[in-house]
Amino acid sequence: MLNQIIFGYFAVTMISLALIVITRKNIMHSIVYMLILFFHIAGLYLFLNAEFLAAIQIIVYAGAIMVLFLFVIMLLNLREELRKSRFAITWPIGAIFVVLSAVMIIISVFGNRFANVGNVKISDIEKVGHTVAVGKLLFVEYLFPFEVASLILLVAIVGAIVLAKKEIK
Amino acid sequence: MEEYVKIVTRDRLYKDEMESLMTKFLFLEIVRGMRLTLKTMFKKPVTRRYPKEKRQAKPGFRGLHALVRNPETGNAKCVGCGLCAAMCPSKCIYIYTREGDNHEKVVERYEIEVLRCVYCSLCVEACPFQAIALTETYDYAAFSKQELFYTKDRLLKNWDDFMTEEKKKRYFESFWGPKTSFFRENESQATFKGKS
Amino acid sequence: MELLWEISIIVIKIVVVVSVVMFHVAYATYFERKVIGRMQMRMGPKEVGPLGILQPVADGIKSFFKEDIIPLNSDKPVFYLAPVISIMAAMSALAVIPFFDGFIISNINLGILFILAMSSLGAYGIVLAGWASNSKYAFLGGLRSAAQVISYEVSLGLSLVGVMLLAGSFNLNDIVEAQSSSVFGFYAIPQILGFFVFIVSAVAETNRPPFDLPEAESELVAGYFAEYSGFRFALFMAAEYIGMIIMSSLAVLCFLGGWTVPYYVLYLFPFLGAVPGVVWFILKLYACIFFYYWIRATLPRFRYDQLMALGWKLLIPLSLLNILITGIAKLII
Amino acid sequence: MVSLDWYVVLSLIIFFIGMFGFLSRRNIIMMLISIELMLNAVNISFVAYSHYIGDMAGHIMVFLIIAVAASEAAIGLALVILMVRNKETIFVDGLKELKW
Repeated sequence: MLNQIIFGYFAVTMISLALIVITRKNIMHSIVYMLILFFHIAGLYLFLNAEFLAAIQIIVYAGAIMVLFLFVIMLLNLREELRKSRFAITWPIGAIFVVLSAVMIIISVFGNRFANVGNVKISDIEKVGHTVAVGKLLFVEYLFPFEVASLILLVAIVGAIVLAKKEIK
Repeated sequence: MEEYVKIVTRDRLYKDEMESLMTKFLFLEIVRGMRLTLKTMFKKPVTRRYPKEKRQAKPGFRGLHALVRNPETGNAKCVGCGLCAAMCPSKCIYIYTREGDNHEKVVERYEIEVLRCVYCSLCVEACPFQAIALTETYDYAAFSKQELFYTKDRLLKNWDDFMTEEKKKRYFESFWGPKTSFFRENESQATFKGKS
Repeated sequence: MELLWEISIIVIKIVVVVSVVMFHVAYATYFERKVIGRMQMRMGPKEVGPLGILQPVADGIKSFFKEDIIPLNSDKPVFYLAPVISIMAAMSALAVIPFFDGFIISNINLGILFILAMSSLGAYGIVLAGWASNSKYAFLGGLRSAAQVISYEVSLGLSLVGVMLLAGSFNLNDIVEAQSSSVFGFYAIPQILGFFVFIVSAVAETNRPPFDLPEAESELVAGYFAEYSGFRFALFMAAEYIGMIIMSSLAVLCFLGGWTVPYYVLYLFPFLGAVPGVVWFILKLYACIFFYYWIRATLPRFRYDQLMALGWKLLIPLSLLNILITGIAKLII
Repeated sequence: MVSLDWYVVLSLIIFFIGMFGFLSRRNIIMMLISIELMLNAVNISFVAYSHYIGDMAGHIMVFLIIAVAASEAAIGLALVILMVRNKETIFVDGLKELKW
């Protein structure tokens, strides 16, 4: 019962926060709501026994990515969005597209249920700690994707600098 | 010139390359600064806590005005010649005189508006009788303008309060006595020199 | 019933920690003014109470009763929210700090990560305050703070990786235990490089001088809280000092051995074993806080490009080098 | 016990809200935020599946997705800066020409 109440709170709050985020005129407000949404997502991860991911969620998403958004918005200091309308004129087309893909994805998700069940139990994770469990898996079985991810980050660093740097005359 | 430039450049600070490198890598300059601040922490503070411990004014300080009291008559030495008022650049001295019973000049009112005074002490220099003085008092702040408007009685009281015997003597001997012997010898006569 | 008992114990712990920390925050301001005053050959606060000991109380009362001014064209909800975010981020990091053996509000396995997350959230308070005030000074302060926090968080996190490698845990309790059983008794010696990087980035992360560019008095008036007054201003100040206490206790726990004393010191002076752990913790904490004040009194403020260059070109490579050395050493031993 | 379906439904709803935001907002920073929303929705479903199936692979995927999201945000915001520098607007309506 307690589980259901907690989940219900998280679900309702997250959906309403997501709706608020995409409908704000002022980007700054939308980022503040997004921050609260990230906290709720981290809470949901804790609920699902993924502490390390919850910490990463807050450190990377809330602490780095959203601060980067804030920084860019402040750097550009644009106030014109307050005068313009929220959505593009073509928003009904977007809504129709969303509904269509929703139907498609829901059919595919709930039509085919997974067959193979893994052998990792929650008690196993809790015994060694989530960080250790993720770390062992990441550096043994998924080492190659991990290295690729680091390469992507390197490319992103170089790309961001190349794109945003002013040309030196 | 060449020598001067060499002194202010950086490489004179260190004996050789090695020392310069060490300074850079071990942040020796920062360490030196930190040592200095730590040392000053244990020195005696130089602060004077003003309202509690007042500083003795230096001799010759020009502070609050006072009218000199004649020790024989117990009245002000001032004869109401008006020289001080004439010399005052900020026009803050007001003198009102009348004719007395024996056809002498009586100083009825002698007022100084202290807020306008610039403490030039021209009045002291102008006075042929040394009848006005600037005491060494400096803390006489007040809450209203009225309190800083000094009448004759208050100026005489200033003399009694702030000019004790020894101070009085030193004051007139060393600093604010009129410098010309002319005035000193003819105490009975006041002459108006005018602005020259 | 057992649940109720546990909850009440946690509540009591929270009340104790918050009140003790707020008391220390109040007296950290007094300590700062005294220390910096003496270093500049002044006296510091001396009028309120004997030796000015009641000065923080007077400051608190004054800031509480001052008028709360809100700029006309500010973004009001965000303006109200910003100091609250700031103080909340600072306070919630207190939950995972063990003050002495066994006294911790919540003993989670991700102690260090939690503190890093909360310290990065502190930037939101600053940035949003700068943006919502609708003032040029505050805006520039917020902008600088955003860039500074993003840059220095990286080196702050990386400098602690060496400690995590040596201790093999994120849990602050385990880290202290691991230190007391290590060769030197504390990690500041084997992790000297990491300790250096940590000190510099912690000073930058808490926006303290000489890295106080977001609130540079001489160029930006007061930076991001230029428009704040009264109680909200006090909240920002409290958040800054709590941030200092958090960073100092992180340094104490991760590098200086927490509440323990190295075994060789105990061997030389056996009577020191009778001193309770919390006393050691507070002594080390105040030594760190004193260091904050000491460099504030000594060093001039960095220029902005110098700050960025220091962060990206010196501290991050140094901390990466530290991780490399620590990893190799761990592998060999 | 909350069943897995609820988590999947929650994640889908948030995903479609993000998708709608991406398709209908004109502000390019809002579009980037919508993408973050979609990525987070996917993360939720990964963690939920992982928890219920008993396989840690989902957690690893979330880890990698967060890394990709970080690089996406960096590149996207660099593009925003470039766009504002050239077009002086953050609305996608401003990008009308095919070539400039």
